[in-house]
Amino acid sequence: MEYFIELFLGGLTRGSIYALIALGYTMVYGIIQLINFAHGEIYMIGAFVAYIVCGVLTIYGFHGVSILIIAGLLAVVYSCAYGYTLEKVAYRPLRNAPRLSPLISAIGMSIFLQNYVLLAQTPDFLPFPALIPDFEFMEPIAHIIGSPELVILVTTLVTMIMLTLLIKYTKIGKAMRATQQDMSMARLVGINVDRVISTTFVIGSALAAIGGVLVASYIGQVNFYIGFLAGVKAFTAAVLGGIGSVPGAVLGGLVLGLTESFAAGYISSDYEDVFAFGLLVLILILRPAGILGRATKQKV
Amino acid sequence: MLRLQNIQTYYGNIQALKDVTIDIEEGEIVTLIGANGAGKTTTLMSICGITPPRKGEIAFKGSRIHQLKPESIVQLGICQVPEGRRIFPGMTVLENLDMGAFLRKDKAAIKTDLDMVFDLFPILDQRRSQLGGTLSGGEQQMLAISRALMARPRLLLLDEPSLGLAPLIIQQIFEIIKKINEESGTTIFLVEQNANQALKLAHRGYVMENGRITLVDKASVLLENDAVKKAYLGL
Amino acid sequence: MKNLKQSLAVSLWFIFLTFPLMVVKVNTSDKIVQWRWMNILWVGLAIFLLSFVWRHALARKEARQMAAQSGQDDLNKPTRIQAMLEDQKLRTRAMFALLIVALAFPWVFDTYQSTIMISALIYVVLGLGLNITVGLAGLLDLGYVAFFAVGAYSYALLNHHFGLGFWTVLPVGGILSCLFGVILGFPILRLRGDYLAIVTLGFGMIIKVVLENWSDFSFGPSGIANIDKPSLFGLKMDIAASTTYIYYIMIALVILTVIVTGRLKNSRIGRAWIALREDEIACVAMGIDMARTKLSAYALGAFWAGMVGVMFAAKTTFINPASFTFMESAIILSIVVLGGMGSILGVILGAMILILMPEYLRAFSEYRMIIFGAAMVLMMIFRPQGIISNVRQKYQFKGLKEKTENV
Amino acid sequence: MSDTDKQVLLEVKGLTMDFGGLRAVDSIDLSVSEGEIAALIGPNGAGKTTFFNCVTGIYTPTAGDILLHPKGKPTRRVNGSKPNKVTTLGMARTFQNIRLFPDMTVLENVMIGRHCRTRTGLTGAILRGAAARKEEQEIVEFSYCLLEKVGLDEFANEYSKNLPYGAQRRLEIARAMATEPFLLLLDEPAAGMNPQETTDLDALICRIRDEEQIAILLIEHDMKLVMNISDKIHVMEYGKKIATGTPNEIKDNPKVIEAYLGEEAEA
Amino acid sequence: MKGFNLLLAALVACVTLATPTLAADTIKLGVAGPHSGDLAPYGIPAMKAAQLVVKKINAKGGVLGKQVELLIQDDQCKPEIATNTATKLVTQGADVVLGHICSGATKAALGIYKDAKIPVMSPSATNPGLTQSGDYPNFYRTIASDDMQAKLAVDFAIDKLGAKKVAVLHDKGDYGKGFAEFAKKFVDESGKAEVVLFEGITPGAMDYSSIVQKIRRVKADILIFGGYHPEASKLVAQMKRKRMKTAFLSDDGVKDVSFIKVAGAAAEGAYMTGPRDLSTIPLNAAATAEFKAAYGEDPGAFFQEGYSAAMALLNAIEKAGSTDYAAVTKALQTQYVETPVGKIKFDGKGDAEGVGFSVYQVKGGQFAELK
Repeated sequence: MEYFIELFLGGLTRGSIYALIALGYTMVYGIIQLINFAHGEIYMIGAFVAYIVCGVLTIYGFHGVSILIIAGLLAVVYSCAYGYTLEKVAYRPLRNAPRLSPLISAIGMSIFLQNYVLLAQTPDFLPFPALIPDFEFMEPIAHIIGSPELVILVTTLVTMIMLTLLIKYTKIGKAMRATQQDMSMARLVGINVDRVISTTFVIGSALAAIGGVLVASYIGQVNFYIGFLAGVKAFTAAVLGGIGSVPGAVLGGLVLGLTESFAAGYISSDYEDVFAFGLLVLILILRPAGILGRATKQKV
Repeated sequence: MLRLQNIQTYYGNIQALKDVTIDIEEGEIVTLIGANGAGKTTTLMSICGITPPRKGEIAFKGSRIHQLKPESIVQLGICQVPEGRRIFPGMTVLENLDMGAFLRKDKAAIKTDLDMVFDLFPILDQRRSQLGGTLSGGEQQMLAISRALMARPRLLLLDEPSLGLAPLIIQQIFEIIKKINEESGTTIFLVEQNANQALKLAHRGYVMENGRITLVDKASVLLENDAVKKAYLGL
Repeated sequence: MKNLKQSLAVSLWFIFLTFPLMVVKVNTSDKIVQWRWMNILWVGLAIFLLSFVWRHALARKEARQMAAQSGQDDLNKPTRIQAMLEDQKLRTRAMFALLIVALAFPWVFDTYQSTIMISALIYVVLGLGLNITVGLAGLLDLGYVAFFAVGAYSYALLNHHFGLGFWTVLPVGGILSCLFGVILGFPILRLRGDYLAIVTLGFGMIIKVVLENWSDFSFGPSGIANIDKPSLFGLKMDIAASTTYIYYIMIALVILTVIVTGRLKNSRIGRAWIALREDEIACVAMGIDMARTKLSAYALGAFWAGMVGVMFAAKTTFINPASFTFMESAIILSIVVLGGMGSILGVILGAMILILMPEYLRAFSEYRMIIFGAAMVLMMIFRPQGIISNVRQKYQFKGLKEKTENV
Repeated sequence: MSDTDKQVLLEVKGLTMDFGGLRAVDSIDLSVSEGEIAALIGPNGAGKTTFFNCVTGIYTPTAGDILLHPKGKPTRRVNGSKPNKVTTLGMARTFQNIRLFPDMTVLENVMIGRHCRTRTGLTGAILRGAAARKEEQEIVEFSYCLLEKVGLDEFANEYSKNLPYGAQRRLEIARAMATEPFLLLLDEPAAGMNPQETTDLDALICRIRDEEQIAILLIEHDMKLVMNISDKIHVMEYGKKIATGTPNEIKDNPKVIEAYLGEEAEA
Repeated sequence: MKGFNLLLAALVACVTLATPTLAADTIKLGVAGPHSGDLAPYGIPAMKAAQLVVKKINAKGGVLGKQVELLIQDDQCKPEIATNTATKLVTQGADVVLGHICSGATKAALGIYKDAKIPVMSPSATNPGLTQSGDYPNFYRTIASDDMQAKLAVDFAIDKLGAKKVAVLHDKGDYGKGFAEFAKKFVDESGKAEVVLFEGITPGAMDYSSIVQKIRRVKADILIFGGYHPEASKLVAQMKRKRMKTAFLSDDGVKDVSFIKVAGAAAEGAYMTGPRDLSTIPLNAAATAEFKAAYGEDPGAFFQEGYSAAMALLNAIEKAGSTDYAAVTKALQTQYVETPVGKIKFDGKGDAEGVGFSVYQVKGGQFAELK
């Protein structure tokens, strides 16, 4: 039973990170039907910026929590800036292009950003400082769930709640929902759709950066390539949950994380990815629009 | 108040509007009638900046607006209730109304307007927190009109408010349109297929055929005009 | 002046954007921070200049689009190259000359050049194969490399276990790949474009994971070595001879692919693929069986990957799962898209450029991938139809001719 | 023209289609006979296109029967059949929002219509044997003939997206005819056409009926066209059929006038 | 037609540009390995080592009175590119080749060198089959093979640490899985311990918490991991998080300063096998100093091995008196040479005699050799 709980919590931790990244995919897709392939790279850039900030601050003698806060904030700021620029440069000129064009552009951007970080920094793995302190009160159950996992779960939960509130109650959140549901009607009530799209990229990027910083400080390393696999998995999660649906992304992330965890724990980690993608295919066969996705009927 | 002068609008390389000229005076109800596919909806979309005209000029209160973005046009006080209602299906009635007031900052006045709208359509008050997509057709139409009213429009554009509604409800909607015009002095430009109803309501009417304006006159005159019947039924 | 200001703002923004990554480099273990201030200058300068070019290019693109919409300029007006291609006489001559160059190549240049050319030709066939699935039928496949792997492993395994020769396995590899195409095609028939993308991507990854883990079957990550090179009546050949031999086989394979895909493109089936890509609903309403058409597109696309996979295994004589990554799929897809979706000549050019350019630009090897990524983005923005856009076959009629002459 | 001496080709009984809670088509009975031009009219949103989509297999209807009676072949019930099946059986259609294949030439668009009447497979296409070449030649000729019939032969090698609007509509008709249907469903064929084009279309539709022996069911808003060519008119409102009859009967039917001009049509 | 001529001219120009210029009479030392891409850190040190050696030898008058010319080729560790690289080196007339770095790329390339009768010496390809299979008579290496490493690791785990239950993990890669499979085989053969877990982990995965839990569940005394340092540091960090006492033992791919840097405190106490400590060998110290003088940083992975291989190859040519394949082969197998990895010569299969492994432990942030 304890083993089950351990796996469950492990899967939950992993799944919540997937969910954070998946939200970026799903929100962008919901509005402009684009798979933002470079989203994983935004996550990586978030982690990298945090690493650099931490490094500089540590060397110049700052300590503890202040580093965590500054690094986290700057990571979010920069990820947002990158997300914003990405949309402006690579996607906006393609707003009315055939569907495949922005996707190829996104794949190109993903390759570009990876290599940009590689060239500007290093191909090596870099040690990411453990920003999250070990809490005293967690010590008795540290073998089941450690402080970082707890922080990840709590942070994700808080982020999700904040995101939900933002989408539900703020002006921009409502504008995002309206744009998603009916873009030209949204323009008719006076919503600046371009701005909404930019905002969506920025919010998605912020979530990815939070995920990036959490993961990097949890596993203690960063590298220019970490975005790729995380991005693919998160995208899988988004599709699994029903791309375009915000609760779907969260659910998809958790389902994927738990599946991987249990599959590795009870069967074998040899085929971890096979289980992940097998589950995806299975669900898509049963529900072609994902778990919470709505099947859209094409107008004839 | 609003003046369309010789506008020509294209979809791709198909010309949908050919030299359309329309004048609307402040406080009026003007209707644009015509058979399906005549170009009525395109006219409204051209006014709102969704499909800007390639040639011609649109002026609102003397200033040109045909090069503005849709959101700026809304800001000027031109609001549209598009064909088919276009309610945001995943948002509640209240949220839909909120979206109507998207550009407004005066919270207190929004609150009063909300009450005004609920006064106008008590049924919406009862359905406040229901999702827009689950409303009936008539309720959706009421919501769509209310949503546009929430922007405190100077000019309200209505595209086929009677579409797909039962006669009794059409009656009700048209009465309310009249009431809006009379009580708040909102200018109304009504695009309709249901010619008799529309002409009875409006002060003046335009008849459109194949992307051109073929008749302009007082509504009461048009109501008696056989040409209108011909435009519809090919009699 | 306005432009100047705008460019200045853009370059300042990019300086801010690239600051942490381009300027700061920390070494946490030795506690050293390296400030590379010069980079600010470079970034600022480069972006400042680029923003002018960017704006100019965007404006030009927009102007052309507007002109095309109002009917003043035909966007589909054939470019000079395209007009040249349509000249029948010129085309035959060009093809003949090209063939001679291709055939003479190994005698003029050294073995290394031939090897490189073989690699490029392999990608030509891969591109042409994927062109069927993506370019013609419009089914986005991000895991195409899986079919390539199927072909390569069929030869490697059949050769290793049963000593089967290259020529025997060449069709077998193609057919096995085809089968995989159908097996993959079935569950995803109902899926829309984007879902298709992720499922095919997943399929590509699954194949790699299986090859890595199922050691009893695939020899795992250590791969299979000493695969026989193609034989020629049992002759023993040295490196140069066998490279030349493989080169000629590849040329033949490319010609075969070009002929077959060219014929398919303008056949009943090819038309059905294109119709499916253009409008799925109209396509089925015209009596075309969607499932069958989609499956045939998958299977045929996979077929070429399988064939050329066999070739690949025979050429390298060693394969392991590391050769079949997502990156390969992305490169093949880029070949198709950059070359021009649906256009055979475009895909050939695309493959040549994408594969040969990095080989000959060794000096830029570090920057190869970043240029590659940027090129993909720029190409999509400024020339989405690819280097050579697809041109449909024209038919001649006696009646038509008379009429047009009268006009 | 009485219905008794003509064979019924399409018979629809009690067709109903629900979308969520909305009943878009409500127990419609309708039949089209050999040699008939029938029109389906009604105000916007009455459910006409939905009716077409149900009949041609794009939607699966909630209830009712759709029966096809091809000449000399057994009757087929086609509820929920795939669209390609329906077309193969001999009922082809056009679309309200033109759905051509924009990046194919005009001729090729028509050639697509031949797909279900030809057999060349992969091997045939690759080897281009005598049989395949012959069939291909036949496809080209047949398609070209059709283009001549609709007056588009001079555009044969143009991309279909470059055609003017009216020509695109005619091309859609030619494409549908290439499937050799016995019944052609036209969804607003005159929409967006100018008066001259509409007159030409008028003649074209009659020609199709008379020369090709194809029955026609059309949805149309242009009343002049409808009144001119239809043998029988069916009127729909709110998903229900409110009237059936000859153009003259329909013209004077108060229910129809009310549906179109609004309730109190005393004018 | 003009356009076509242009096209043709461009094509020809393109190709001629790339054709190598024929060099003067020199001894040509080919160097192949990953010099770009994510595996470049494993290839560049050996390349730099070759450059240093050649510079030194050329300064002293070269080999057999001829200058040594370097032919450097990037193979990105990919088999298909490695074959191209090998062909290029062969056509450029390389006399001997230092490379390749990855076992897979090496295997793919060796056939080409074999046919061209060129001796190849790798500083890093540790796959046992390369020498033991007998398929590649022209192959040599200055590093010991994986099975030796695995044997040493397993013996250490069982005899020194007294492990009874062994968990074996690998990264599904060529190198890691090879090492892990040998380790499993040797544990099974020893009869003193059992393998309780044998699995592959996905490199680059977000975390390894499930597999770490699994190790705890099977109550393994020791975890033997085959793979590279990024995954190893994740594993040790997560094991520490879970407050596990399971010992960690890994291979040469983990014995990299990056492991200590990245894993930090979690690395403390971890064991790994690696080439014997070379710091006492004067030549090694000299080579390292040379590198530091030239590049201002510590040399990376396989620098010593690369340096040694370059020395061994050039020494063999000198001793053989020509670049003739048979003579060089003979020289390699009979003549000892002093190198940074010790005094070595090569056995009939191509493995270096005198190169061995030791077990190290991370102590106080340093690798300490356990005697």
